[in-house]
Amino acid sequence: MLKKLIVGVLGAALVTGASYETAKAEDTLYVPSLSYRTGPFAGAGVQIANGFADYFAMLNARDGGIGGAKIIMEECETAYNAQKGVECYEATKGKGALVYNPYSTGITLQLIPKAPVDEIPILSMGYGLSAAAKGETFPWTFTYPASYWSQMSSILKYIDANGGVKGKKIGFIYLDVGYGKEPIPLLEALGPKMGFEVAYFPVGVKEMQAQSAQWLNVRKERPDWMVMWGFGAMNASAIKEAAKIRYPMDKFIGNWWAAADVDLRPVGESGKGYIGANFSGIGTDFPAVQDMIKHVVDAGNSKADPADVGGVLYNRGMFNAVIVAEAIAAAQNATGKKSITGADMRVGLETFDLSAARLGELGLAGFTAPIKGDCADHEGAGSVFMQQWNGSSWDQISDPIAPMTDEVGPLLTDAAAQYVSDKPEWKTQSCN
Amino acid sequence: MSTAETFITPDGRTIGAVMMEMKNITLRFGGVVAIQDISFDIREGEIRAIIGPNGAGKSSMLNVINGFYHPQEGEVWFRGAKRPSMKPYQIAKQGIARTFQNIALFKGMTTVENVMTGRQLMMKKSFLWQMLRVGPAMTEEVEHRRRCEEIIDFLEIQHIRKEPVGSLPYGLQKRVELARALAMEPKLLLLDEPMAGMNVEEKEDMSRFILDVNDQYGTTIALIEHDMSVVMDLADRVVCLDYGKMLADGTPSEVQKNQAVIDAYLGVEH
Amino acid sequence: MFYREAGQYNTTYEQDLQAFPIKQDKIGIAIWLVLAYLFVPFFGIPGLEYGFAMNAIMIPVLIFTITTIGLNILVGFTGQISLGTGAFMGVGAYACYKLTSYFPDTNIIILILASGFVSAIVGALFGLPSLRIKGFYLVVATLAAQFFLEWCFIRVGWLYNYNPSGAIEVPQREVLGWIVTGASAEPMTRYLVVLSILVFLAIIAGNLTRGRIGRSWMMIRDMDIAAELIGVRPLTAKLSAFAVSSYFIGVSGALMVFMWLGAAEVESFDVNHSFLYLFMVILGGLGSITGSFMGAAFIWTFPIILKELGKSWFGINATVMENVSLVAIGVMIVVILIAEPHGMARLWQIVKQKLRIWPFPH
Amino acid sequence: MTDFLYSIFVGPFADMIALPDFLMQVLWEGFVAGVLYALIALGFVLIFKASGVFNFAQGIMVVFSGLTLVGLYELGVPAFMALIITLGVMYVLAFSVERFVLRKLVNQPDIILFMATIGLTNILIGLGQWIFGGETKTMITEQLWLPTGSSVWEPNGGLVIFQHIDIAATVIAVLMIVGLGFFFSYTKVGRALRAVADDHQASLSVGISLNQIWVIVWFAAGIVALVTGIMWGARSDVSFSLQIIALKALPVLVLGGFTSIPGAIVGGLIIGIGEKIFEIYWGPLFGSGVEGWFAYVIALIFLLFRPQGLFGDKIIERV
Repeated sequence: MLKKLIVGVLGAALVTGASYETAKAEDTLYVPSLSYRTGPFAGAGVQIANGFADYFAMLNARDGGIGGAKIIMEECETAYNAQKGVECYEATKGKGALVYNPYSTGITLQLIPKAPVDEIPILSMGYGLSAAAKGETFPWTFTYPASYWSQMSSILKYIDANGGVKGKKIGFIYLDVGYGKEPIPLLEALGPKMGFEVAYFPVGVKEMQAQSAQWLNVRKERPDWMVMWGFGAMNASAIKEAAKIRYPMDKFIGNWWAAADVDLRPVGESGKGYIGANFSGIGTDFPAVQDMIKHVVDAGNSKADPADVGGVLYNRGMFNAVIVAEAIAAAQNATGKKSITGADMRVGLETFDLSAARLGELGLAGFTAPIKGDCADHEGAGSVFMQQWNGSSWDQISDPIAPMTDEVGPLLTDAAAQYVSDKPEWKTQSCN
Repeated sequence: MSTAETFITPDGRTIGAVMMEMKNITLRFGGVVAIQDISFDIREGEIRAIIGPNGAGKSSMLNVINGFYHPQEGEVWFRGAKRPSMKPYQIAKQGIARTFQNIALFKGMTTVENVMTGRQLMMKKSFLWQMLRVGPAMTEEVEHRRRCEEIIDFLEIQHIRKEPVGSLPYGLQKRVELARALAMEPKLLLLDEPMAGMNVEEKEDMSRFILDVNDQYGTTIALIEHDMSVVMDLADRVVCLDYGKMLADGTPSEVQKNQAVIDAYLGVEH
Repeated sequence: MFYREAGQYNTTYEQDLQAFPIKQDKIGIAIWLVLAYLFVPFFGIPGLEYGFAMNAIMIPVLIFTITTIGLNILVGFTGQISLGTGAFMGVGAYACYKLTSYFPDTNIIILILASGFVSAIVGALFGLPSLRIKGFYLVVATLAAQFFLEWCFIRVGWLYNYNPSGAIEVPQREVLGWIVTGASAEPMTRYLVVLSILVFLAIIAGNLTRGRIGRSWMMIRDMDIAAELIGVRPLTAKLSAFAVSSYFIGVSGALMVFMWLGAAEVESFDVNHSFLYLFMVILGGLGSITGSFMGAAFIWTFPIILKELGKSWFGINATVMENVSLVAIGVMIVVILIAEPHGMARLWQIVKQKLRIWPFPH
Repeated sequence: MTDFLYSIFVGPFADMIALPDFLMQVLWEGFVAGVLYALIALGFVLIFKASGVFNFAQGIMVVFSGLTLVGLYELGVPAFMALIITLGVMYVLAFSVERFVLRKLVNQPDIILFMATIGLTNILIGLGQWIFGGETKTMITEQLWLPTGSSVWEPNGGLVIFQHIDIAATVIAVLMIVGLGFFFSYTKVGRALRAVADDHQASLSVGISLNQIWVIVWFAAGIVALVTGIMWGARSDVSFSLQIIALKALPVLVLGGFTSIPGAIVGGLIIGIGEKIFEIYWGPLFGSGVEGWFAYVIALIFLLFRPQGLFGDKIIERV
């Protein structure tokens, strides 16, 4: 037993050492992917990870990488678990990681202080700490294309445009972890200003699939609108429970993590009318997605179920990869090097320009609102659009809705200031 | 029976004043009466036997004496004072130790550790010293270890000192249990069938140990035993129970002649 | 041949009462200490990248060893099973967080050690039911602690200073000019702090378990009724076990967040982690301090090794290996309970026993 | 202060009276949750009674059986065929557990057996995720001819909604409990099981193989798990997070006593209804989310006053 163990440890040590060497070969771009294909949120994690991986695989197959450098995308399984997150971070950062996309608010919070020390930027695309949108305070953290607060303000704008928000009661049902609690300060701040009332319905991770109490409370409180910050198995259960109490689906809005095909498929017909926020295009009609199908999926190099390609979260994973790729290209241009570092990547993330024309070149025309990297603004003030479930798939029902930058901006500034208030050693940057 | 300060047995042994007195003890479990209105006493320095057929309430009696069961009626007097309702560990503090019918050793520990458990009450050094295990704590530990080793020598179990007790043969386990009880330096030692399941040789050894303990340390002993010949040899006085009732109380020879006792043991129809 | 005690005589009880009475064991421990203090901080683990070796293996293993020793005191030494370990670590972590915000200038190591007392009090409080209930019933009581405390970590905003993200974030602190917490702290510094605390606590655990208090715990474990009749007060014995155990667990929780994770939310303290720590105790060996080291090291590194082996040798992806390691650990738990309930520590003893009589088989 | 007292002692009751239809709905939801808790607890009790094993894996057996059923269906196996195969899988599980775990651990302390079942839980989680993936799966409700949809009852202008699947779950639970009762009372094997529960030695002496009994009782618990898995899955999909909710069967057992089938049912209903009422009417006082621990804390308090449970026998300690 013991002998075997020793042999095993030594063996693994040798192997890890060996693989560490190979990753440092010439002209490659190493992009780690902290994915979760197991654990409580595996359903969503699988889709995101596949979209992310397939886009890079497509670039490698079609263009030979980015700017002549091959992309090495390595997945590390976190199971949405903070401890495993550290392990994955440590296992990959030494290999020349360019950027981290943790897909977990918990892991993002752990990495934010590490990013400036290790000089590897974090792109928490549409999750993580809202305050990180302030590029001057958080030089190493990016939340493109929008922070949770911006998203919530867009949703409020949508509500306002569909019958007014003044005098209404908004029910906020959320996963009771850092992620779900994130937009609460914005609701508290905007509620009195815009004249709406908020009722909170927290759902513990353990009770994700037993929400009958929360929905009984919804029935008692009778909110005019329901907004959901849910994830994983919570979403389908919530929509089912809403249907049970006969809550009108077209008054029920999920955020961009609560509006995926995988969330609604189990609900099917009874979820008809449910609205979701989104910032990335859906479907396989985009030429870029077609290329992915051609070069990766059909070639048998994808882990994705062909039926999932083009789904909301698959495309979101792909969009994440697009931003990373664009930032890499921008960094390559800026430095003139093929193989870049994390610090170069940070510059790339502040300088890339995903204009409408560029989106067209990439084969993603109309996929999302144009985004431009910026030094001060790390969220890109991206817009979200609304989509509605028709019983079997999503239909876009609104144009991109810009966030209430005027309202959100000062709050973000305050929050950023608060974050660093007890950290005298925190390094900021000044733009211009 | 005399209530005098001292008492001389027919064997010519002098035993002291009343140490413990049970007055009209009644113990019930739900509707079942385990002990019914029993009174007897135990004197300083004597070997007192409790006999009776199975289910007579002997073990229950011991459990009352060391406070594991609380009788519904009756009083227990110890050294001239009525004993209030106490927890077993408080009674242990008063100097009452016992062994068990079904061996109750600490199976995960070695012999010497088991014996050391008997010293628990005498070890006083505080948590802090225990943490550091130097100075006074170590001195204390060594001192008690020395006493335990004496008892281990006395009971001739040196060779199994560091064995886990779970793997020892039955006879030795009984002996370790006795050693543990002795380590408590009890004033009153309760032995629940100390010789059950032993062969003649082991019984002789055990009898010798019991007499030696009584002799050398002056420990008062109350024991439950089935083997009448052993009881006759060891005991100064005997009390006999049957179905929770008292049948007889007196010297071994008196009890042996008692008709009720004979009936109970021979199983006469009631 | 090398491991032989022949010729070594203990002539005093003091000698016999040492933690490692046999000379070879003393040398062994000295080698481990030299490795841990003089080799690992500078070279990490040979063949592994330094940062990975420290942050992903050495530091967590040392921290979980403290957890495991703590849980072992309760489960292995006192026989009281607990599934609330995760939450008690959380108590230590949140307590330390609050202490750092109230006493920003106090030495952080003192605060970490002090936060253990908070978790000791909470632990003793939830240990109270153990005075009346036993075995499986106690499992329910500890689960009550687990879920209630998890709820507190989410719902009581005061605990995380009303941080909007609901997480506790570790501030940067220096001790004697060295940065020991926060992202800028060198792995070597954090490693040495954790190692020293572990050594200190392991010595205390060893001392306690070999003395009067340890015996009272084991008495309760082996036969609680007899223990009481011999004079052990169940209240003192059980509650002291809960308190000491929770102290260790609380300190390890504070260390986990401050020396390793850097930030944490309730997920890091959930019930699944409680199972993990219980596995460390079982595999390492119930009632063994040495086993606690082995159990923590094994359970933590096994999935990492497996993942690496799967990827490099067989080309199996991490997802499958994650599940394989779940199954494998489950199987090992069952096998070790069947074959040797005293775990890897006992196996190690058997190996030593074999060495003692080697090369003669009997 | 008076406000606080009011909100504890008066407010909630006023709320109940003000909206009687809503109260009805809360009670019904609690009742259905209670039925499901009771079903899981039933699985525990079956195994505990016959083998003295506290089977921590009962919760994961619920998930695993549901997952196998749906997983097989997704692989193209017809629904009822999948059901039969799943039963087979549960039998294999029962057989393996007896053969490779229980048989080797006889005479070990209870706590060791308990830990072994925690190990078993890990194995089942790993296997389940490995074979069928970790995603949430939708129960094949219609394919198993279970009802969907709901009925509405409108007493005096109020609204109480009854999901048909909940009604079906209740009916099936009752049928299963009656079935088990019949099995224990009137079949040879069932009587043998009861004999084992009463006295292991005695049953051995009348020539019943303990090993067989264990396989049967684990299989029975497996069937109970499968039924629970189907019902629970139909209500809220099948995923591994159900396993943690399934732990609520433990406080149910504490309330009902580990060896009593009626205890499991009554305990389940008390916990199910109690926690719903508490969460809805008193929860807001504590900031809600109290459902996660209410059951455990109730069990804890209950333990302090009546450690043997509602229906258990008083424990007499012996030396």
